[in-house]
Amino acid sequence: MRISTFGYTLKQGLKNIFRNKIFSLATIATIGACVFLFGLFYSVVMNFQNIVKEAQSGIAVTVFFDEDISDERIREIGDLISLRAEVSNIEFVSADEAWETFKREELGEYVETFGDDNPLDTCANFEIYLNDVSMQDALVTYLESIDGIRDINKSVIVANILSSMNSLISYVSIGIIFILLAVSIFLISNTVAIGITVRKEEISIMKLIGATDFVVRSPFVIEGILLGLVGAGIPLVAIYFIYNNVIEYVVGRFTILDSLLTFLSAKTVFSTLVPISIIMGVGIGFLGSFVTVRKHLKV
Amino acid sequence: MRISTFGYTLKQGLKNIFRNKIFSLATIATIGACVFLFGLFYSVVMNFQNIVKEAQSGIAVTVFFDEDISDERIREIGDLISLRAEVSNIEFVSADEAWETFKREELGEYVETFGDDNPLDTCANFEIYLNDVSMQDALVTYLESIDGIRDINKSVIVANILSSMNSLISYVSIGIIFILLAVSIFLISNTVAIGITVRKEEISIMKLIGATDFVVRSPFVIEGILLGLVGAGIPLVAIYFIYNNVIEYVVGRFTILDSLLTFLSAKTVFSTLVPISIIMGVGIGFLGSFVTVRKHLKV
Amino acid sequence: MIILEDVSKSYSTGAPALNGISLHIEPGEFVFIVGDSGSGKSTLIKLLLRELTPTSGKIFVNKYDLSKLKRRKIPKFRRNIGVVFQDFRLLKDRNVYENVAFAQRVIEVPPREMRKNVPSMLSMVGLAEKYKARPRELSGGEQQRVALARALVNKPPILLADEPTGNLDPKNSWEIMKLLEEINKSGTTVLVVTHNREIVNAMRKRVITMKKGIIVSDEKKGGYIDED
Amino acid sequence: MIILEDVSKSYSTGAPALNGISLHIEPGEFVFIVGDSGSGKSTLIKLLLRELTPTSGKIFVNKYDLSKLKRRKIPKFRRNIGVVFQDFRLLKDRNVYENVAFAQRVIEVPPREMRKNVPSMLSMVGLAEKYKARPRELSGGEQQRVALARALVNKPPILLADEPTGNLDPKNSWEIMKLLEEINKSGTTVLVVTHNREIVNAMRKRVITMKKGIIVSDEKKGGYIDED
Ligand SMILES: Nc1ncnc2c1ncn2[C@@H]1O[C@H](COP(=O)(O)OP(=O)(O)OP(=O)(O)O)[C@@H](O)[C@H]1O
Ligand SMILES: Nc1ncnc2c1ncn2[C@@H]1O[C@H](COP(=O)(O)OP(=O)(O)OP(=O)(O)O)[C@@H](O)[C@H]1O
Ligand SMILES: [Mg+2]
Ligand SMILES: [Mg+2]
Repeated sequence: MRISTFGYTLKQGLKNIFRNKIFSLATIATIGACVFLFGLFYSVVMNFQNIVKEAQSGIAVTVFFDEDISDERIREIGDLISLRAEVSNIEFVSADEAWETFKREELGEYVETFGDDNPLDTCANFEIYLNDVSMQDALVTYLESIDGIRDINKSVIVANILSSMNSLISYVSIGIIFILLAVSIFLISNTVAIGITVRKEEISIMKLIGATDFVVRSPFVIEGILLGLVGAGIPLVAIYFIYNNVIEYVVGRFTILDSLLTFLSAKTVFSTLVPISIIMGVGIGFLGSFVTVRKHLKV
Repeated sequence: MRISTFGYTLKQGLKNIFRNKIFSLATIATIGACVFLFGLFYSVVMNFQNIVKEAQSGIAVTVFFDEDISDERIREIGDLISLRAEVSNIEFVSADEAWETFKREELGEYVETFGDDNPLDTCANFEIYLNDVSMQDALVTYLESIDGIRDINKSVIVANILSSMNSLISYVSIGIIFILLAVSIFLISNTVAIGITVRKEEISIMKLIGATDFVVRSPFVIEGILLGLVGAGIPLVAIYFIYNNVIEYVVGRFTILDSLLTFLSAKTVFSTLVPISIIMGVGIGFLGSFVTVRKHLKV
Repeated sequence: MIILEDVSKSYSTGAPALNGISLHIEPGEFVFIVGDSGSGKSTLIKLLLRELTPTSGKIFVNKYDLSKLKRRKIPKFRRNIGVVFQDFRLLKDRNVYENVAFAQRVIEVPPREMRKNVPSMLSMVGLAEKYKARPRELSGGEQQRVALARALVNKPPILLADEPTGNLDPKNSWEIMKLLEEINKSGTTVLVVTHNREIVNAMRKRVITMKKGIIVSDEKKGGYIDED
Repeated sequence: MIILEDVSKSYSTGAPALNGISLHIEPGEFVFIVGDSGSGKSTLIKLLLRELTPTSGKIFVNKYDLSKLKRRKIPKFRRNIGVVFQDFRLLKDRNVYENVAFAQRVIEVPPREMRKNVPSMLSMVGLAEKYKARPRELSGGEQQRVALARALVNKPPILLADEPTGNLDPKNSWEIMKLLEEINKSGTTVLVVTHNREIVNAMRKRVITMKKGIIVSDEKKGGYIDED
């Protein structure tokens, strides 16, 4: 290919965009809408997963000791536990601390009906935080084999709920994102297909004059890639602003939820969202024009 | 308009669909994809709101009485409270019942450190369930004015979290559904616009032969309505099956969540989803063709 | 029937296509319009159909003052005019029968009559057998005859034909011209744009010659004027 | 240069458009193809360009056996042929200059030469001033001349022209025919489909007459054959 031909091809690709304004706008709009929806749900889903993960990290397995245990042995047990892979953090809680926490968190209104004694004087314990709630059972099995442990409190229900929620949300997210991707690809190729059908005549004329498939196709492919790029870029910018504002608004408006919900920074979300969207836009723009032009090249 | 002309118009509308197969498929696909996404999120959002609403209905305001109160007065107070509009249900809990519940729900592992006495012997109370958690403050103000009430336990945090969650979800849902609707309308009119631009020439020829706007436009409008109807119908059927299967799967797979999550029946969701979708499909099909044809009628 | 008073038409680009044309055509006349390529003949036809509006000047067709014609009234006005476009303008995705029948549907001819008129018109232009073909399945000349059939099927009071025989062989061209002459005899005002010197010279009708947007000659029983 | 051996072509509908045509055209010949509307002239041209493939028979053009031509090789084959289509087939959204230049780009003419060739070709067909116009801003005859300029600009060894003067006035038509004759004299094999009896009779070239898909006459220095 001559350099002049290459330059011409590039120029034609750009010109095509302005020649078929309605079609170009429609394509950009379609790609834009799809990337927009995709990005929106991707952000929501990422945050959802993050919130559940944060909630999980607050769940602890509590270990109570035999009544006649020595401080020495307690320390030994603590060392053993912290060596386990599934343990992220371990904390010793003395009997007095346990009673204070219990009074504060559980008794509430009823606290005045108890005296000044500590009814929990045998309740010194370890609070063990896990890397992943689903690994709780493995840890408990191990703990049960350790000498000197009287009882293990494993908050089965909350742990199970959280781990179920986690996988449910993962499934639903993957499902939704997959559906969105499929719908997007479908819609975009649709738009590209109609657009190129309109130019079927143009393609056949070029071929009859003796142009090769490559020469006919190149401007369309370049056009597709450019439209994909613009179509993916606009909604990304939009989502960036929306994302920051919505989070600011939610944090400001629902202060009560603030402690429960930890939102991801825009940077974290966009570090994966941007490449996925750009690849999606450009890839579909490229493939869409490449495939649909081919259909009309057989002249 | 002659009857023969009317029949012809109808027939042309139908024929147009088959004449421009790519365009018809593209339109149906676009409307279908949009209604599909819309329906999907509508179902998810409806269920979400329902779950939060169910959770709210489990929240109670607890009322404790003066220590020297008569049973007579307790009954009087109970009658007064049940007359309030915001109250959905009121339950009397005796001191013994309170202690049993407390032992079961709050003490858990620690229960054995308490004796057989009931430390809560002054804790007979009313549990008052509300129609709407956000009305709690109004009720509490009223309760404080009643004679013979020692203390009111209003579970501020959970109530606030739930009511915040409720309005957050409402906002997000309305936002998402609004965005989806806007994107749908945009995409569909886009497709219709490209399709009709292709037929610009056809429209101008008809007008030059002396056809009125009405005659030129009618087949396009009929075509638009039919495409809208088909485009909305297909995803509704798809969502119906997906919905039932997904709920069945979730309930079966995540038994632990079953007690927490109450799903709406397909019938409940579809009683509003179907009319909205059909109106959306047909309305956009109608408006899309009506408006875009007009642009080309000025010949 | 057709009156032009000092009509000019400029497109957005280039020199004016028509430059101060005045013209009277009586009801029942048969007029040839000839002239160089690009001299404004098609522009004139488009103005008479009100596909275009003049930049200046007044046009009256069939007693309608086109400058005062409301948009709503245009379809009714056009129903009195049969047109053959230079580029045919057939409805691409309808067959030959439907293309011709469409003109009848526009004036709401009862279906029974339509089913007689259309085939008889098609056989008059020699396309009786091709009634089921789509325009793109026809040869150039066949398409041109479909366009002619569509213009004639309503027996309009005015016929505007822009180069109706450009893609036809001499024999076919002559037959078409005879057909137009016949229709003219039954009362239709006929305007034919043509490059066919043989036919213009043989038929001895009124000939209007255009050049660069003006009328350079207008002769009763005229002939094709050659410059060289 | 061009050889047809017992070539037939049937479209999916209707009678065969070509019915056992055999034909030899030597390099450097100038041939008119005439015949009734629908007799298969355009079909023949389309077969020679390999826009269509014959139902049966063999076609050789410029030493290529079209039945054995690989899809990949078609563009190269077509670059030796200049074509004027009956319906012009201009690129609608490019201007006159770009339409003509496109043929040059296809054979990768250096830009510097192209910037000389295209304007000189446009002024040869009398469209030097219209180089910026889009096809729809041109009159019928102007479009036809753009199509001709595009076919000629590469100085191809073979020229196929389907009705290249159908929308042109007699003077313009003559000028175009003189141009084709000149190009023929410089070595190009020229095939012209036409209905212009005057020109065919005056030029005394080889004339092939078709009727209903067969060749009914083939005369050196012939004329237009009238049945009546
Ligand atoms: N839409 C347009 N925009 C700009 N210029 C135009 C347009 N249509 C026609 N013209 C120009 O106006 C002039 C007259 O065009 P018109 O089509 O009336 O010519 P004509 O007499 O019909 O020619 P022909 O015999 O070749 O068909 C031409 O020079 C043409 O280039
Ligand atoms: N795509 C097609 N499908 C079916 N029939 C066709 C098709 N193209 C042409 N025909 C038919 O084949 C016959 C020959 O057509 P062709 O275009 O070769 O005629 P032609 O000699 O060029 O006529 P004209 O002088 O009118 O252009 C005609 O009867 C036409 O109706
Ligand atoms: Mg013209
Ligand atoms: Mg032909």
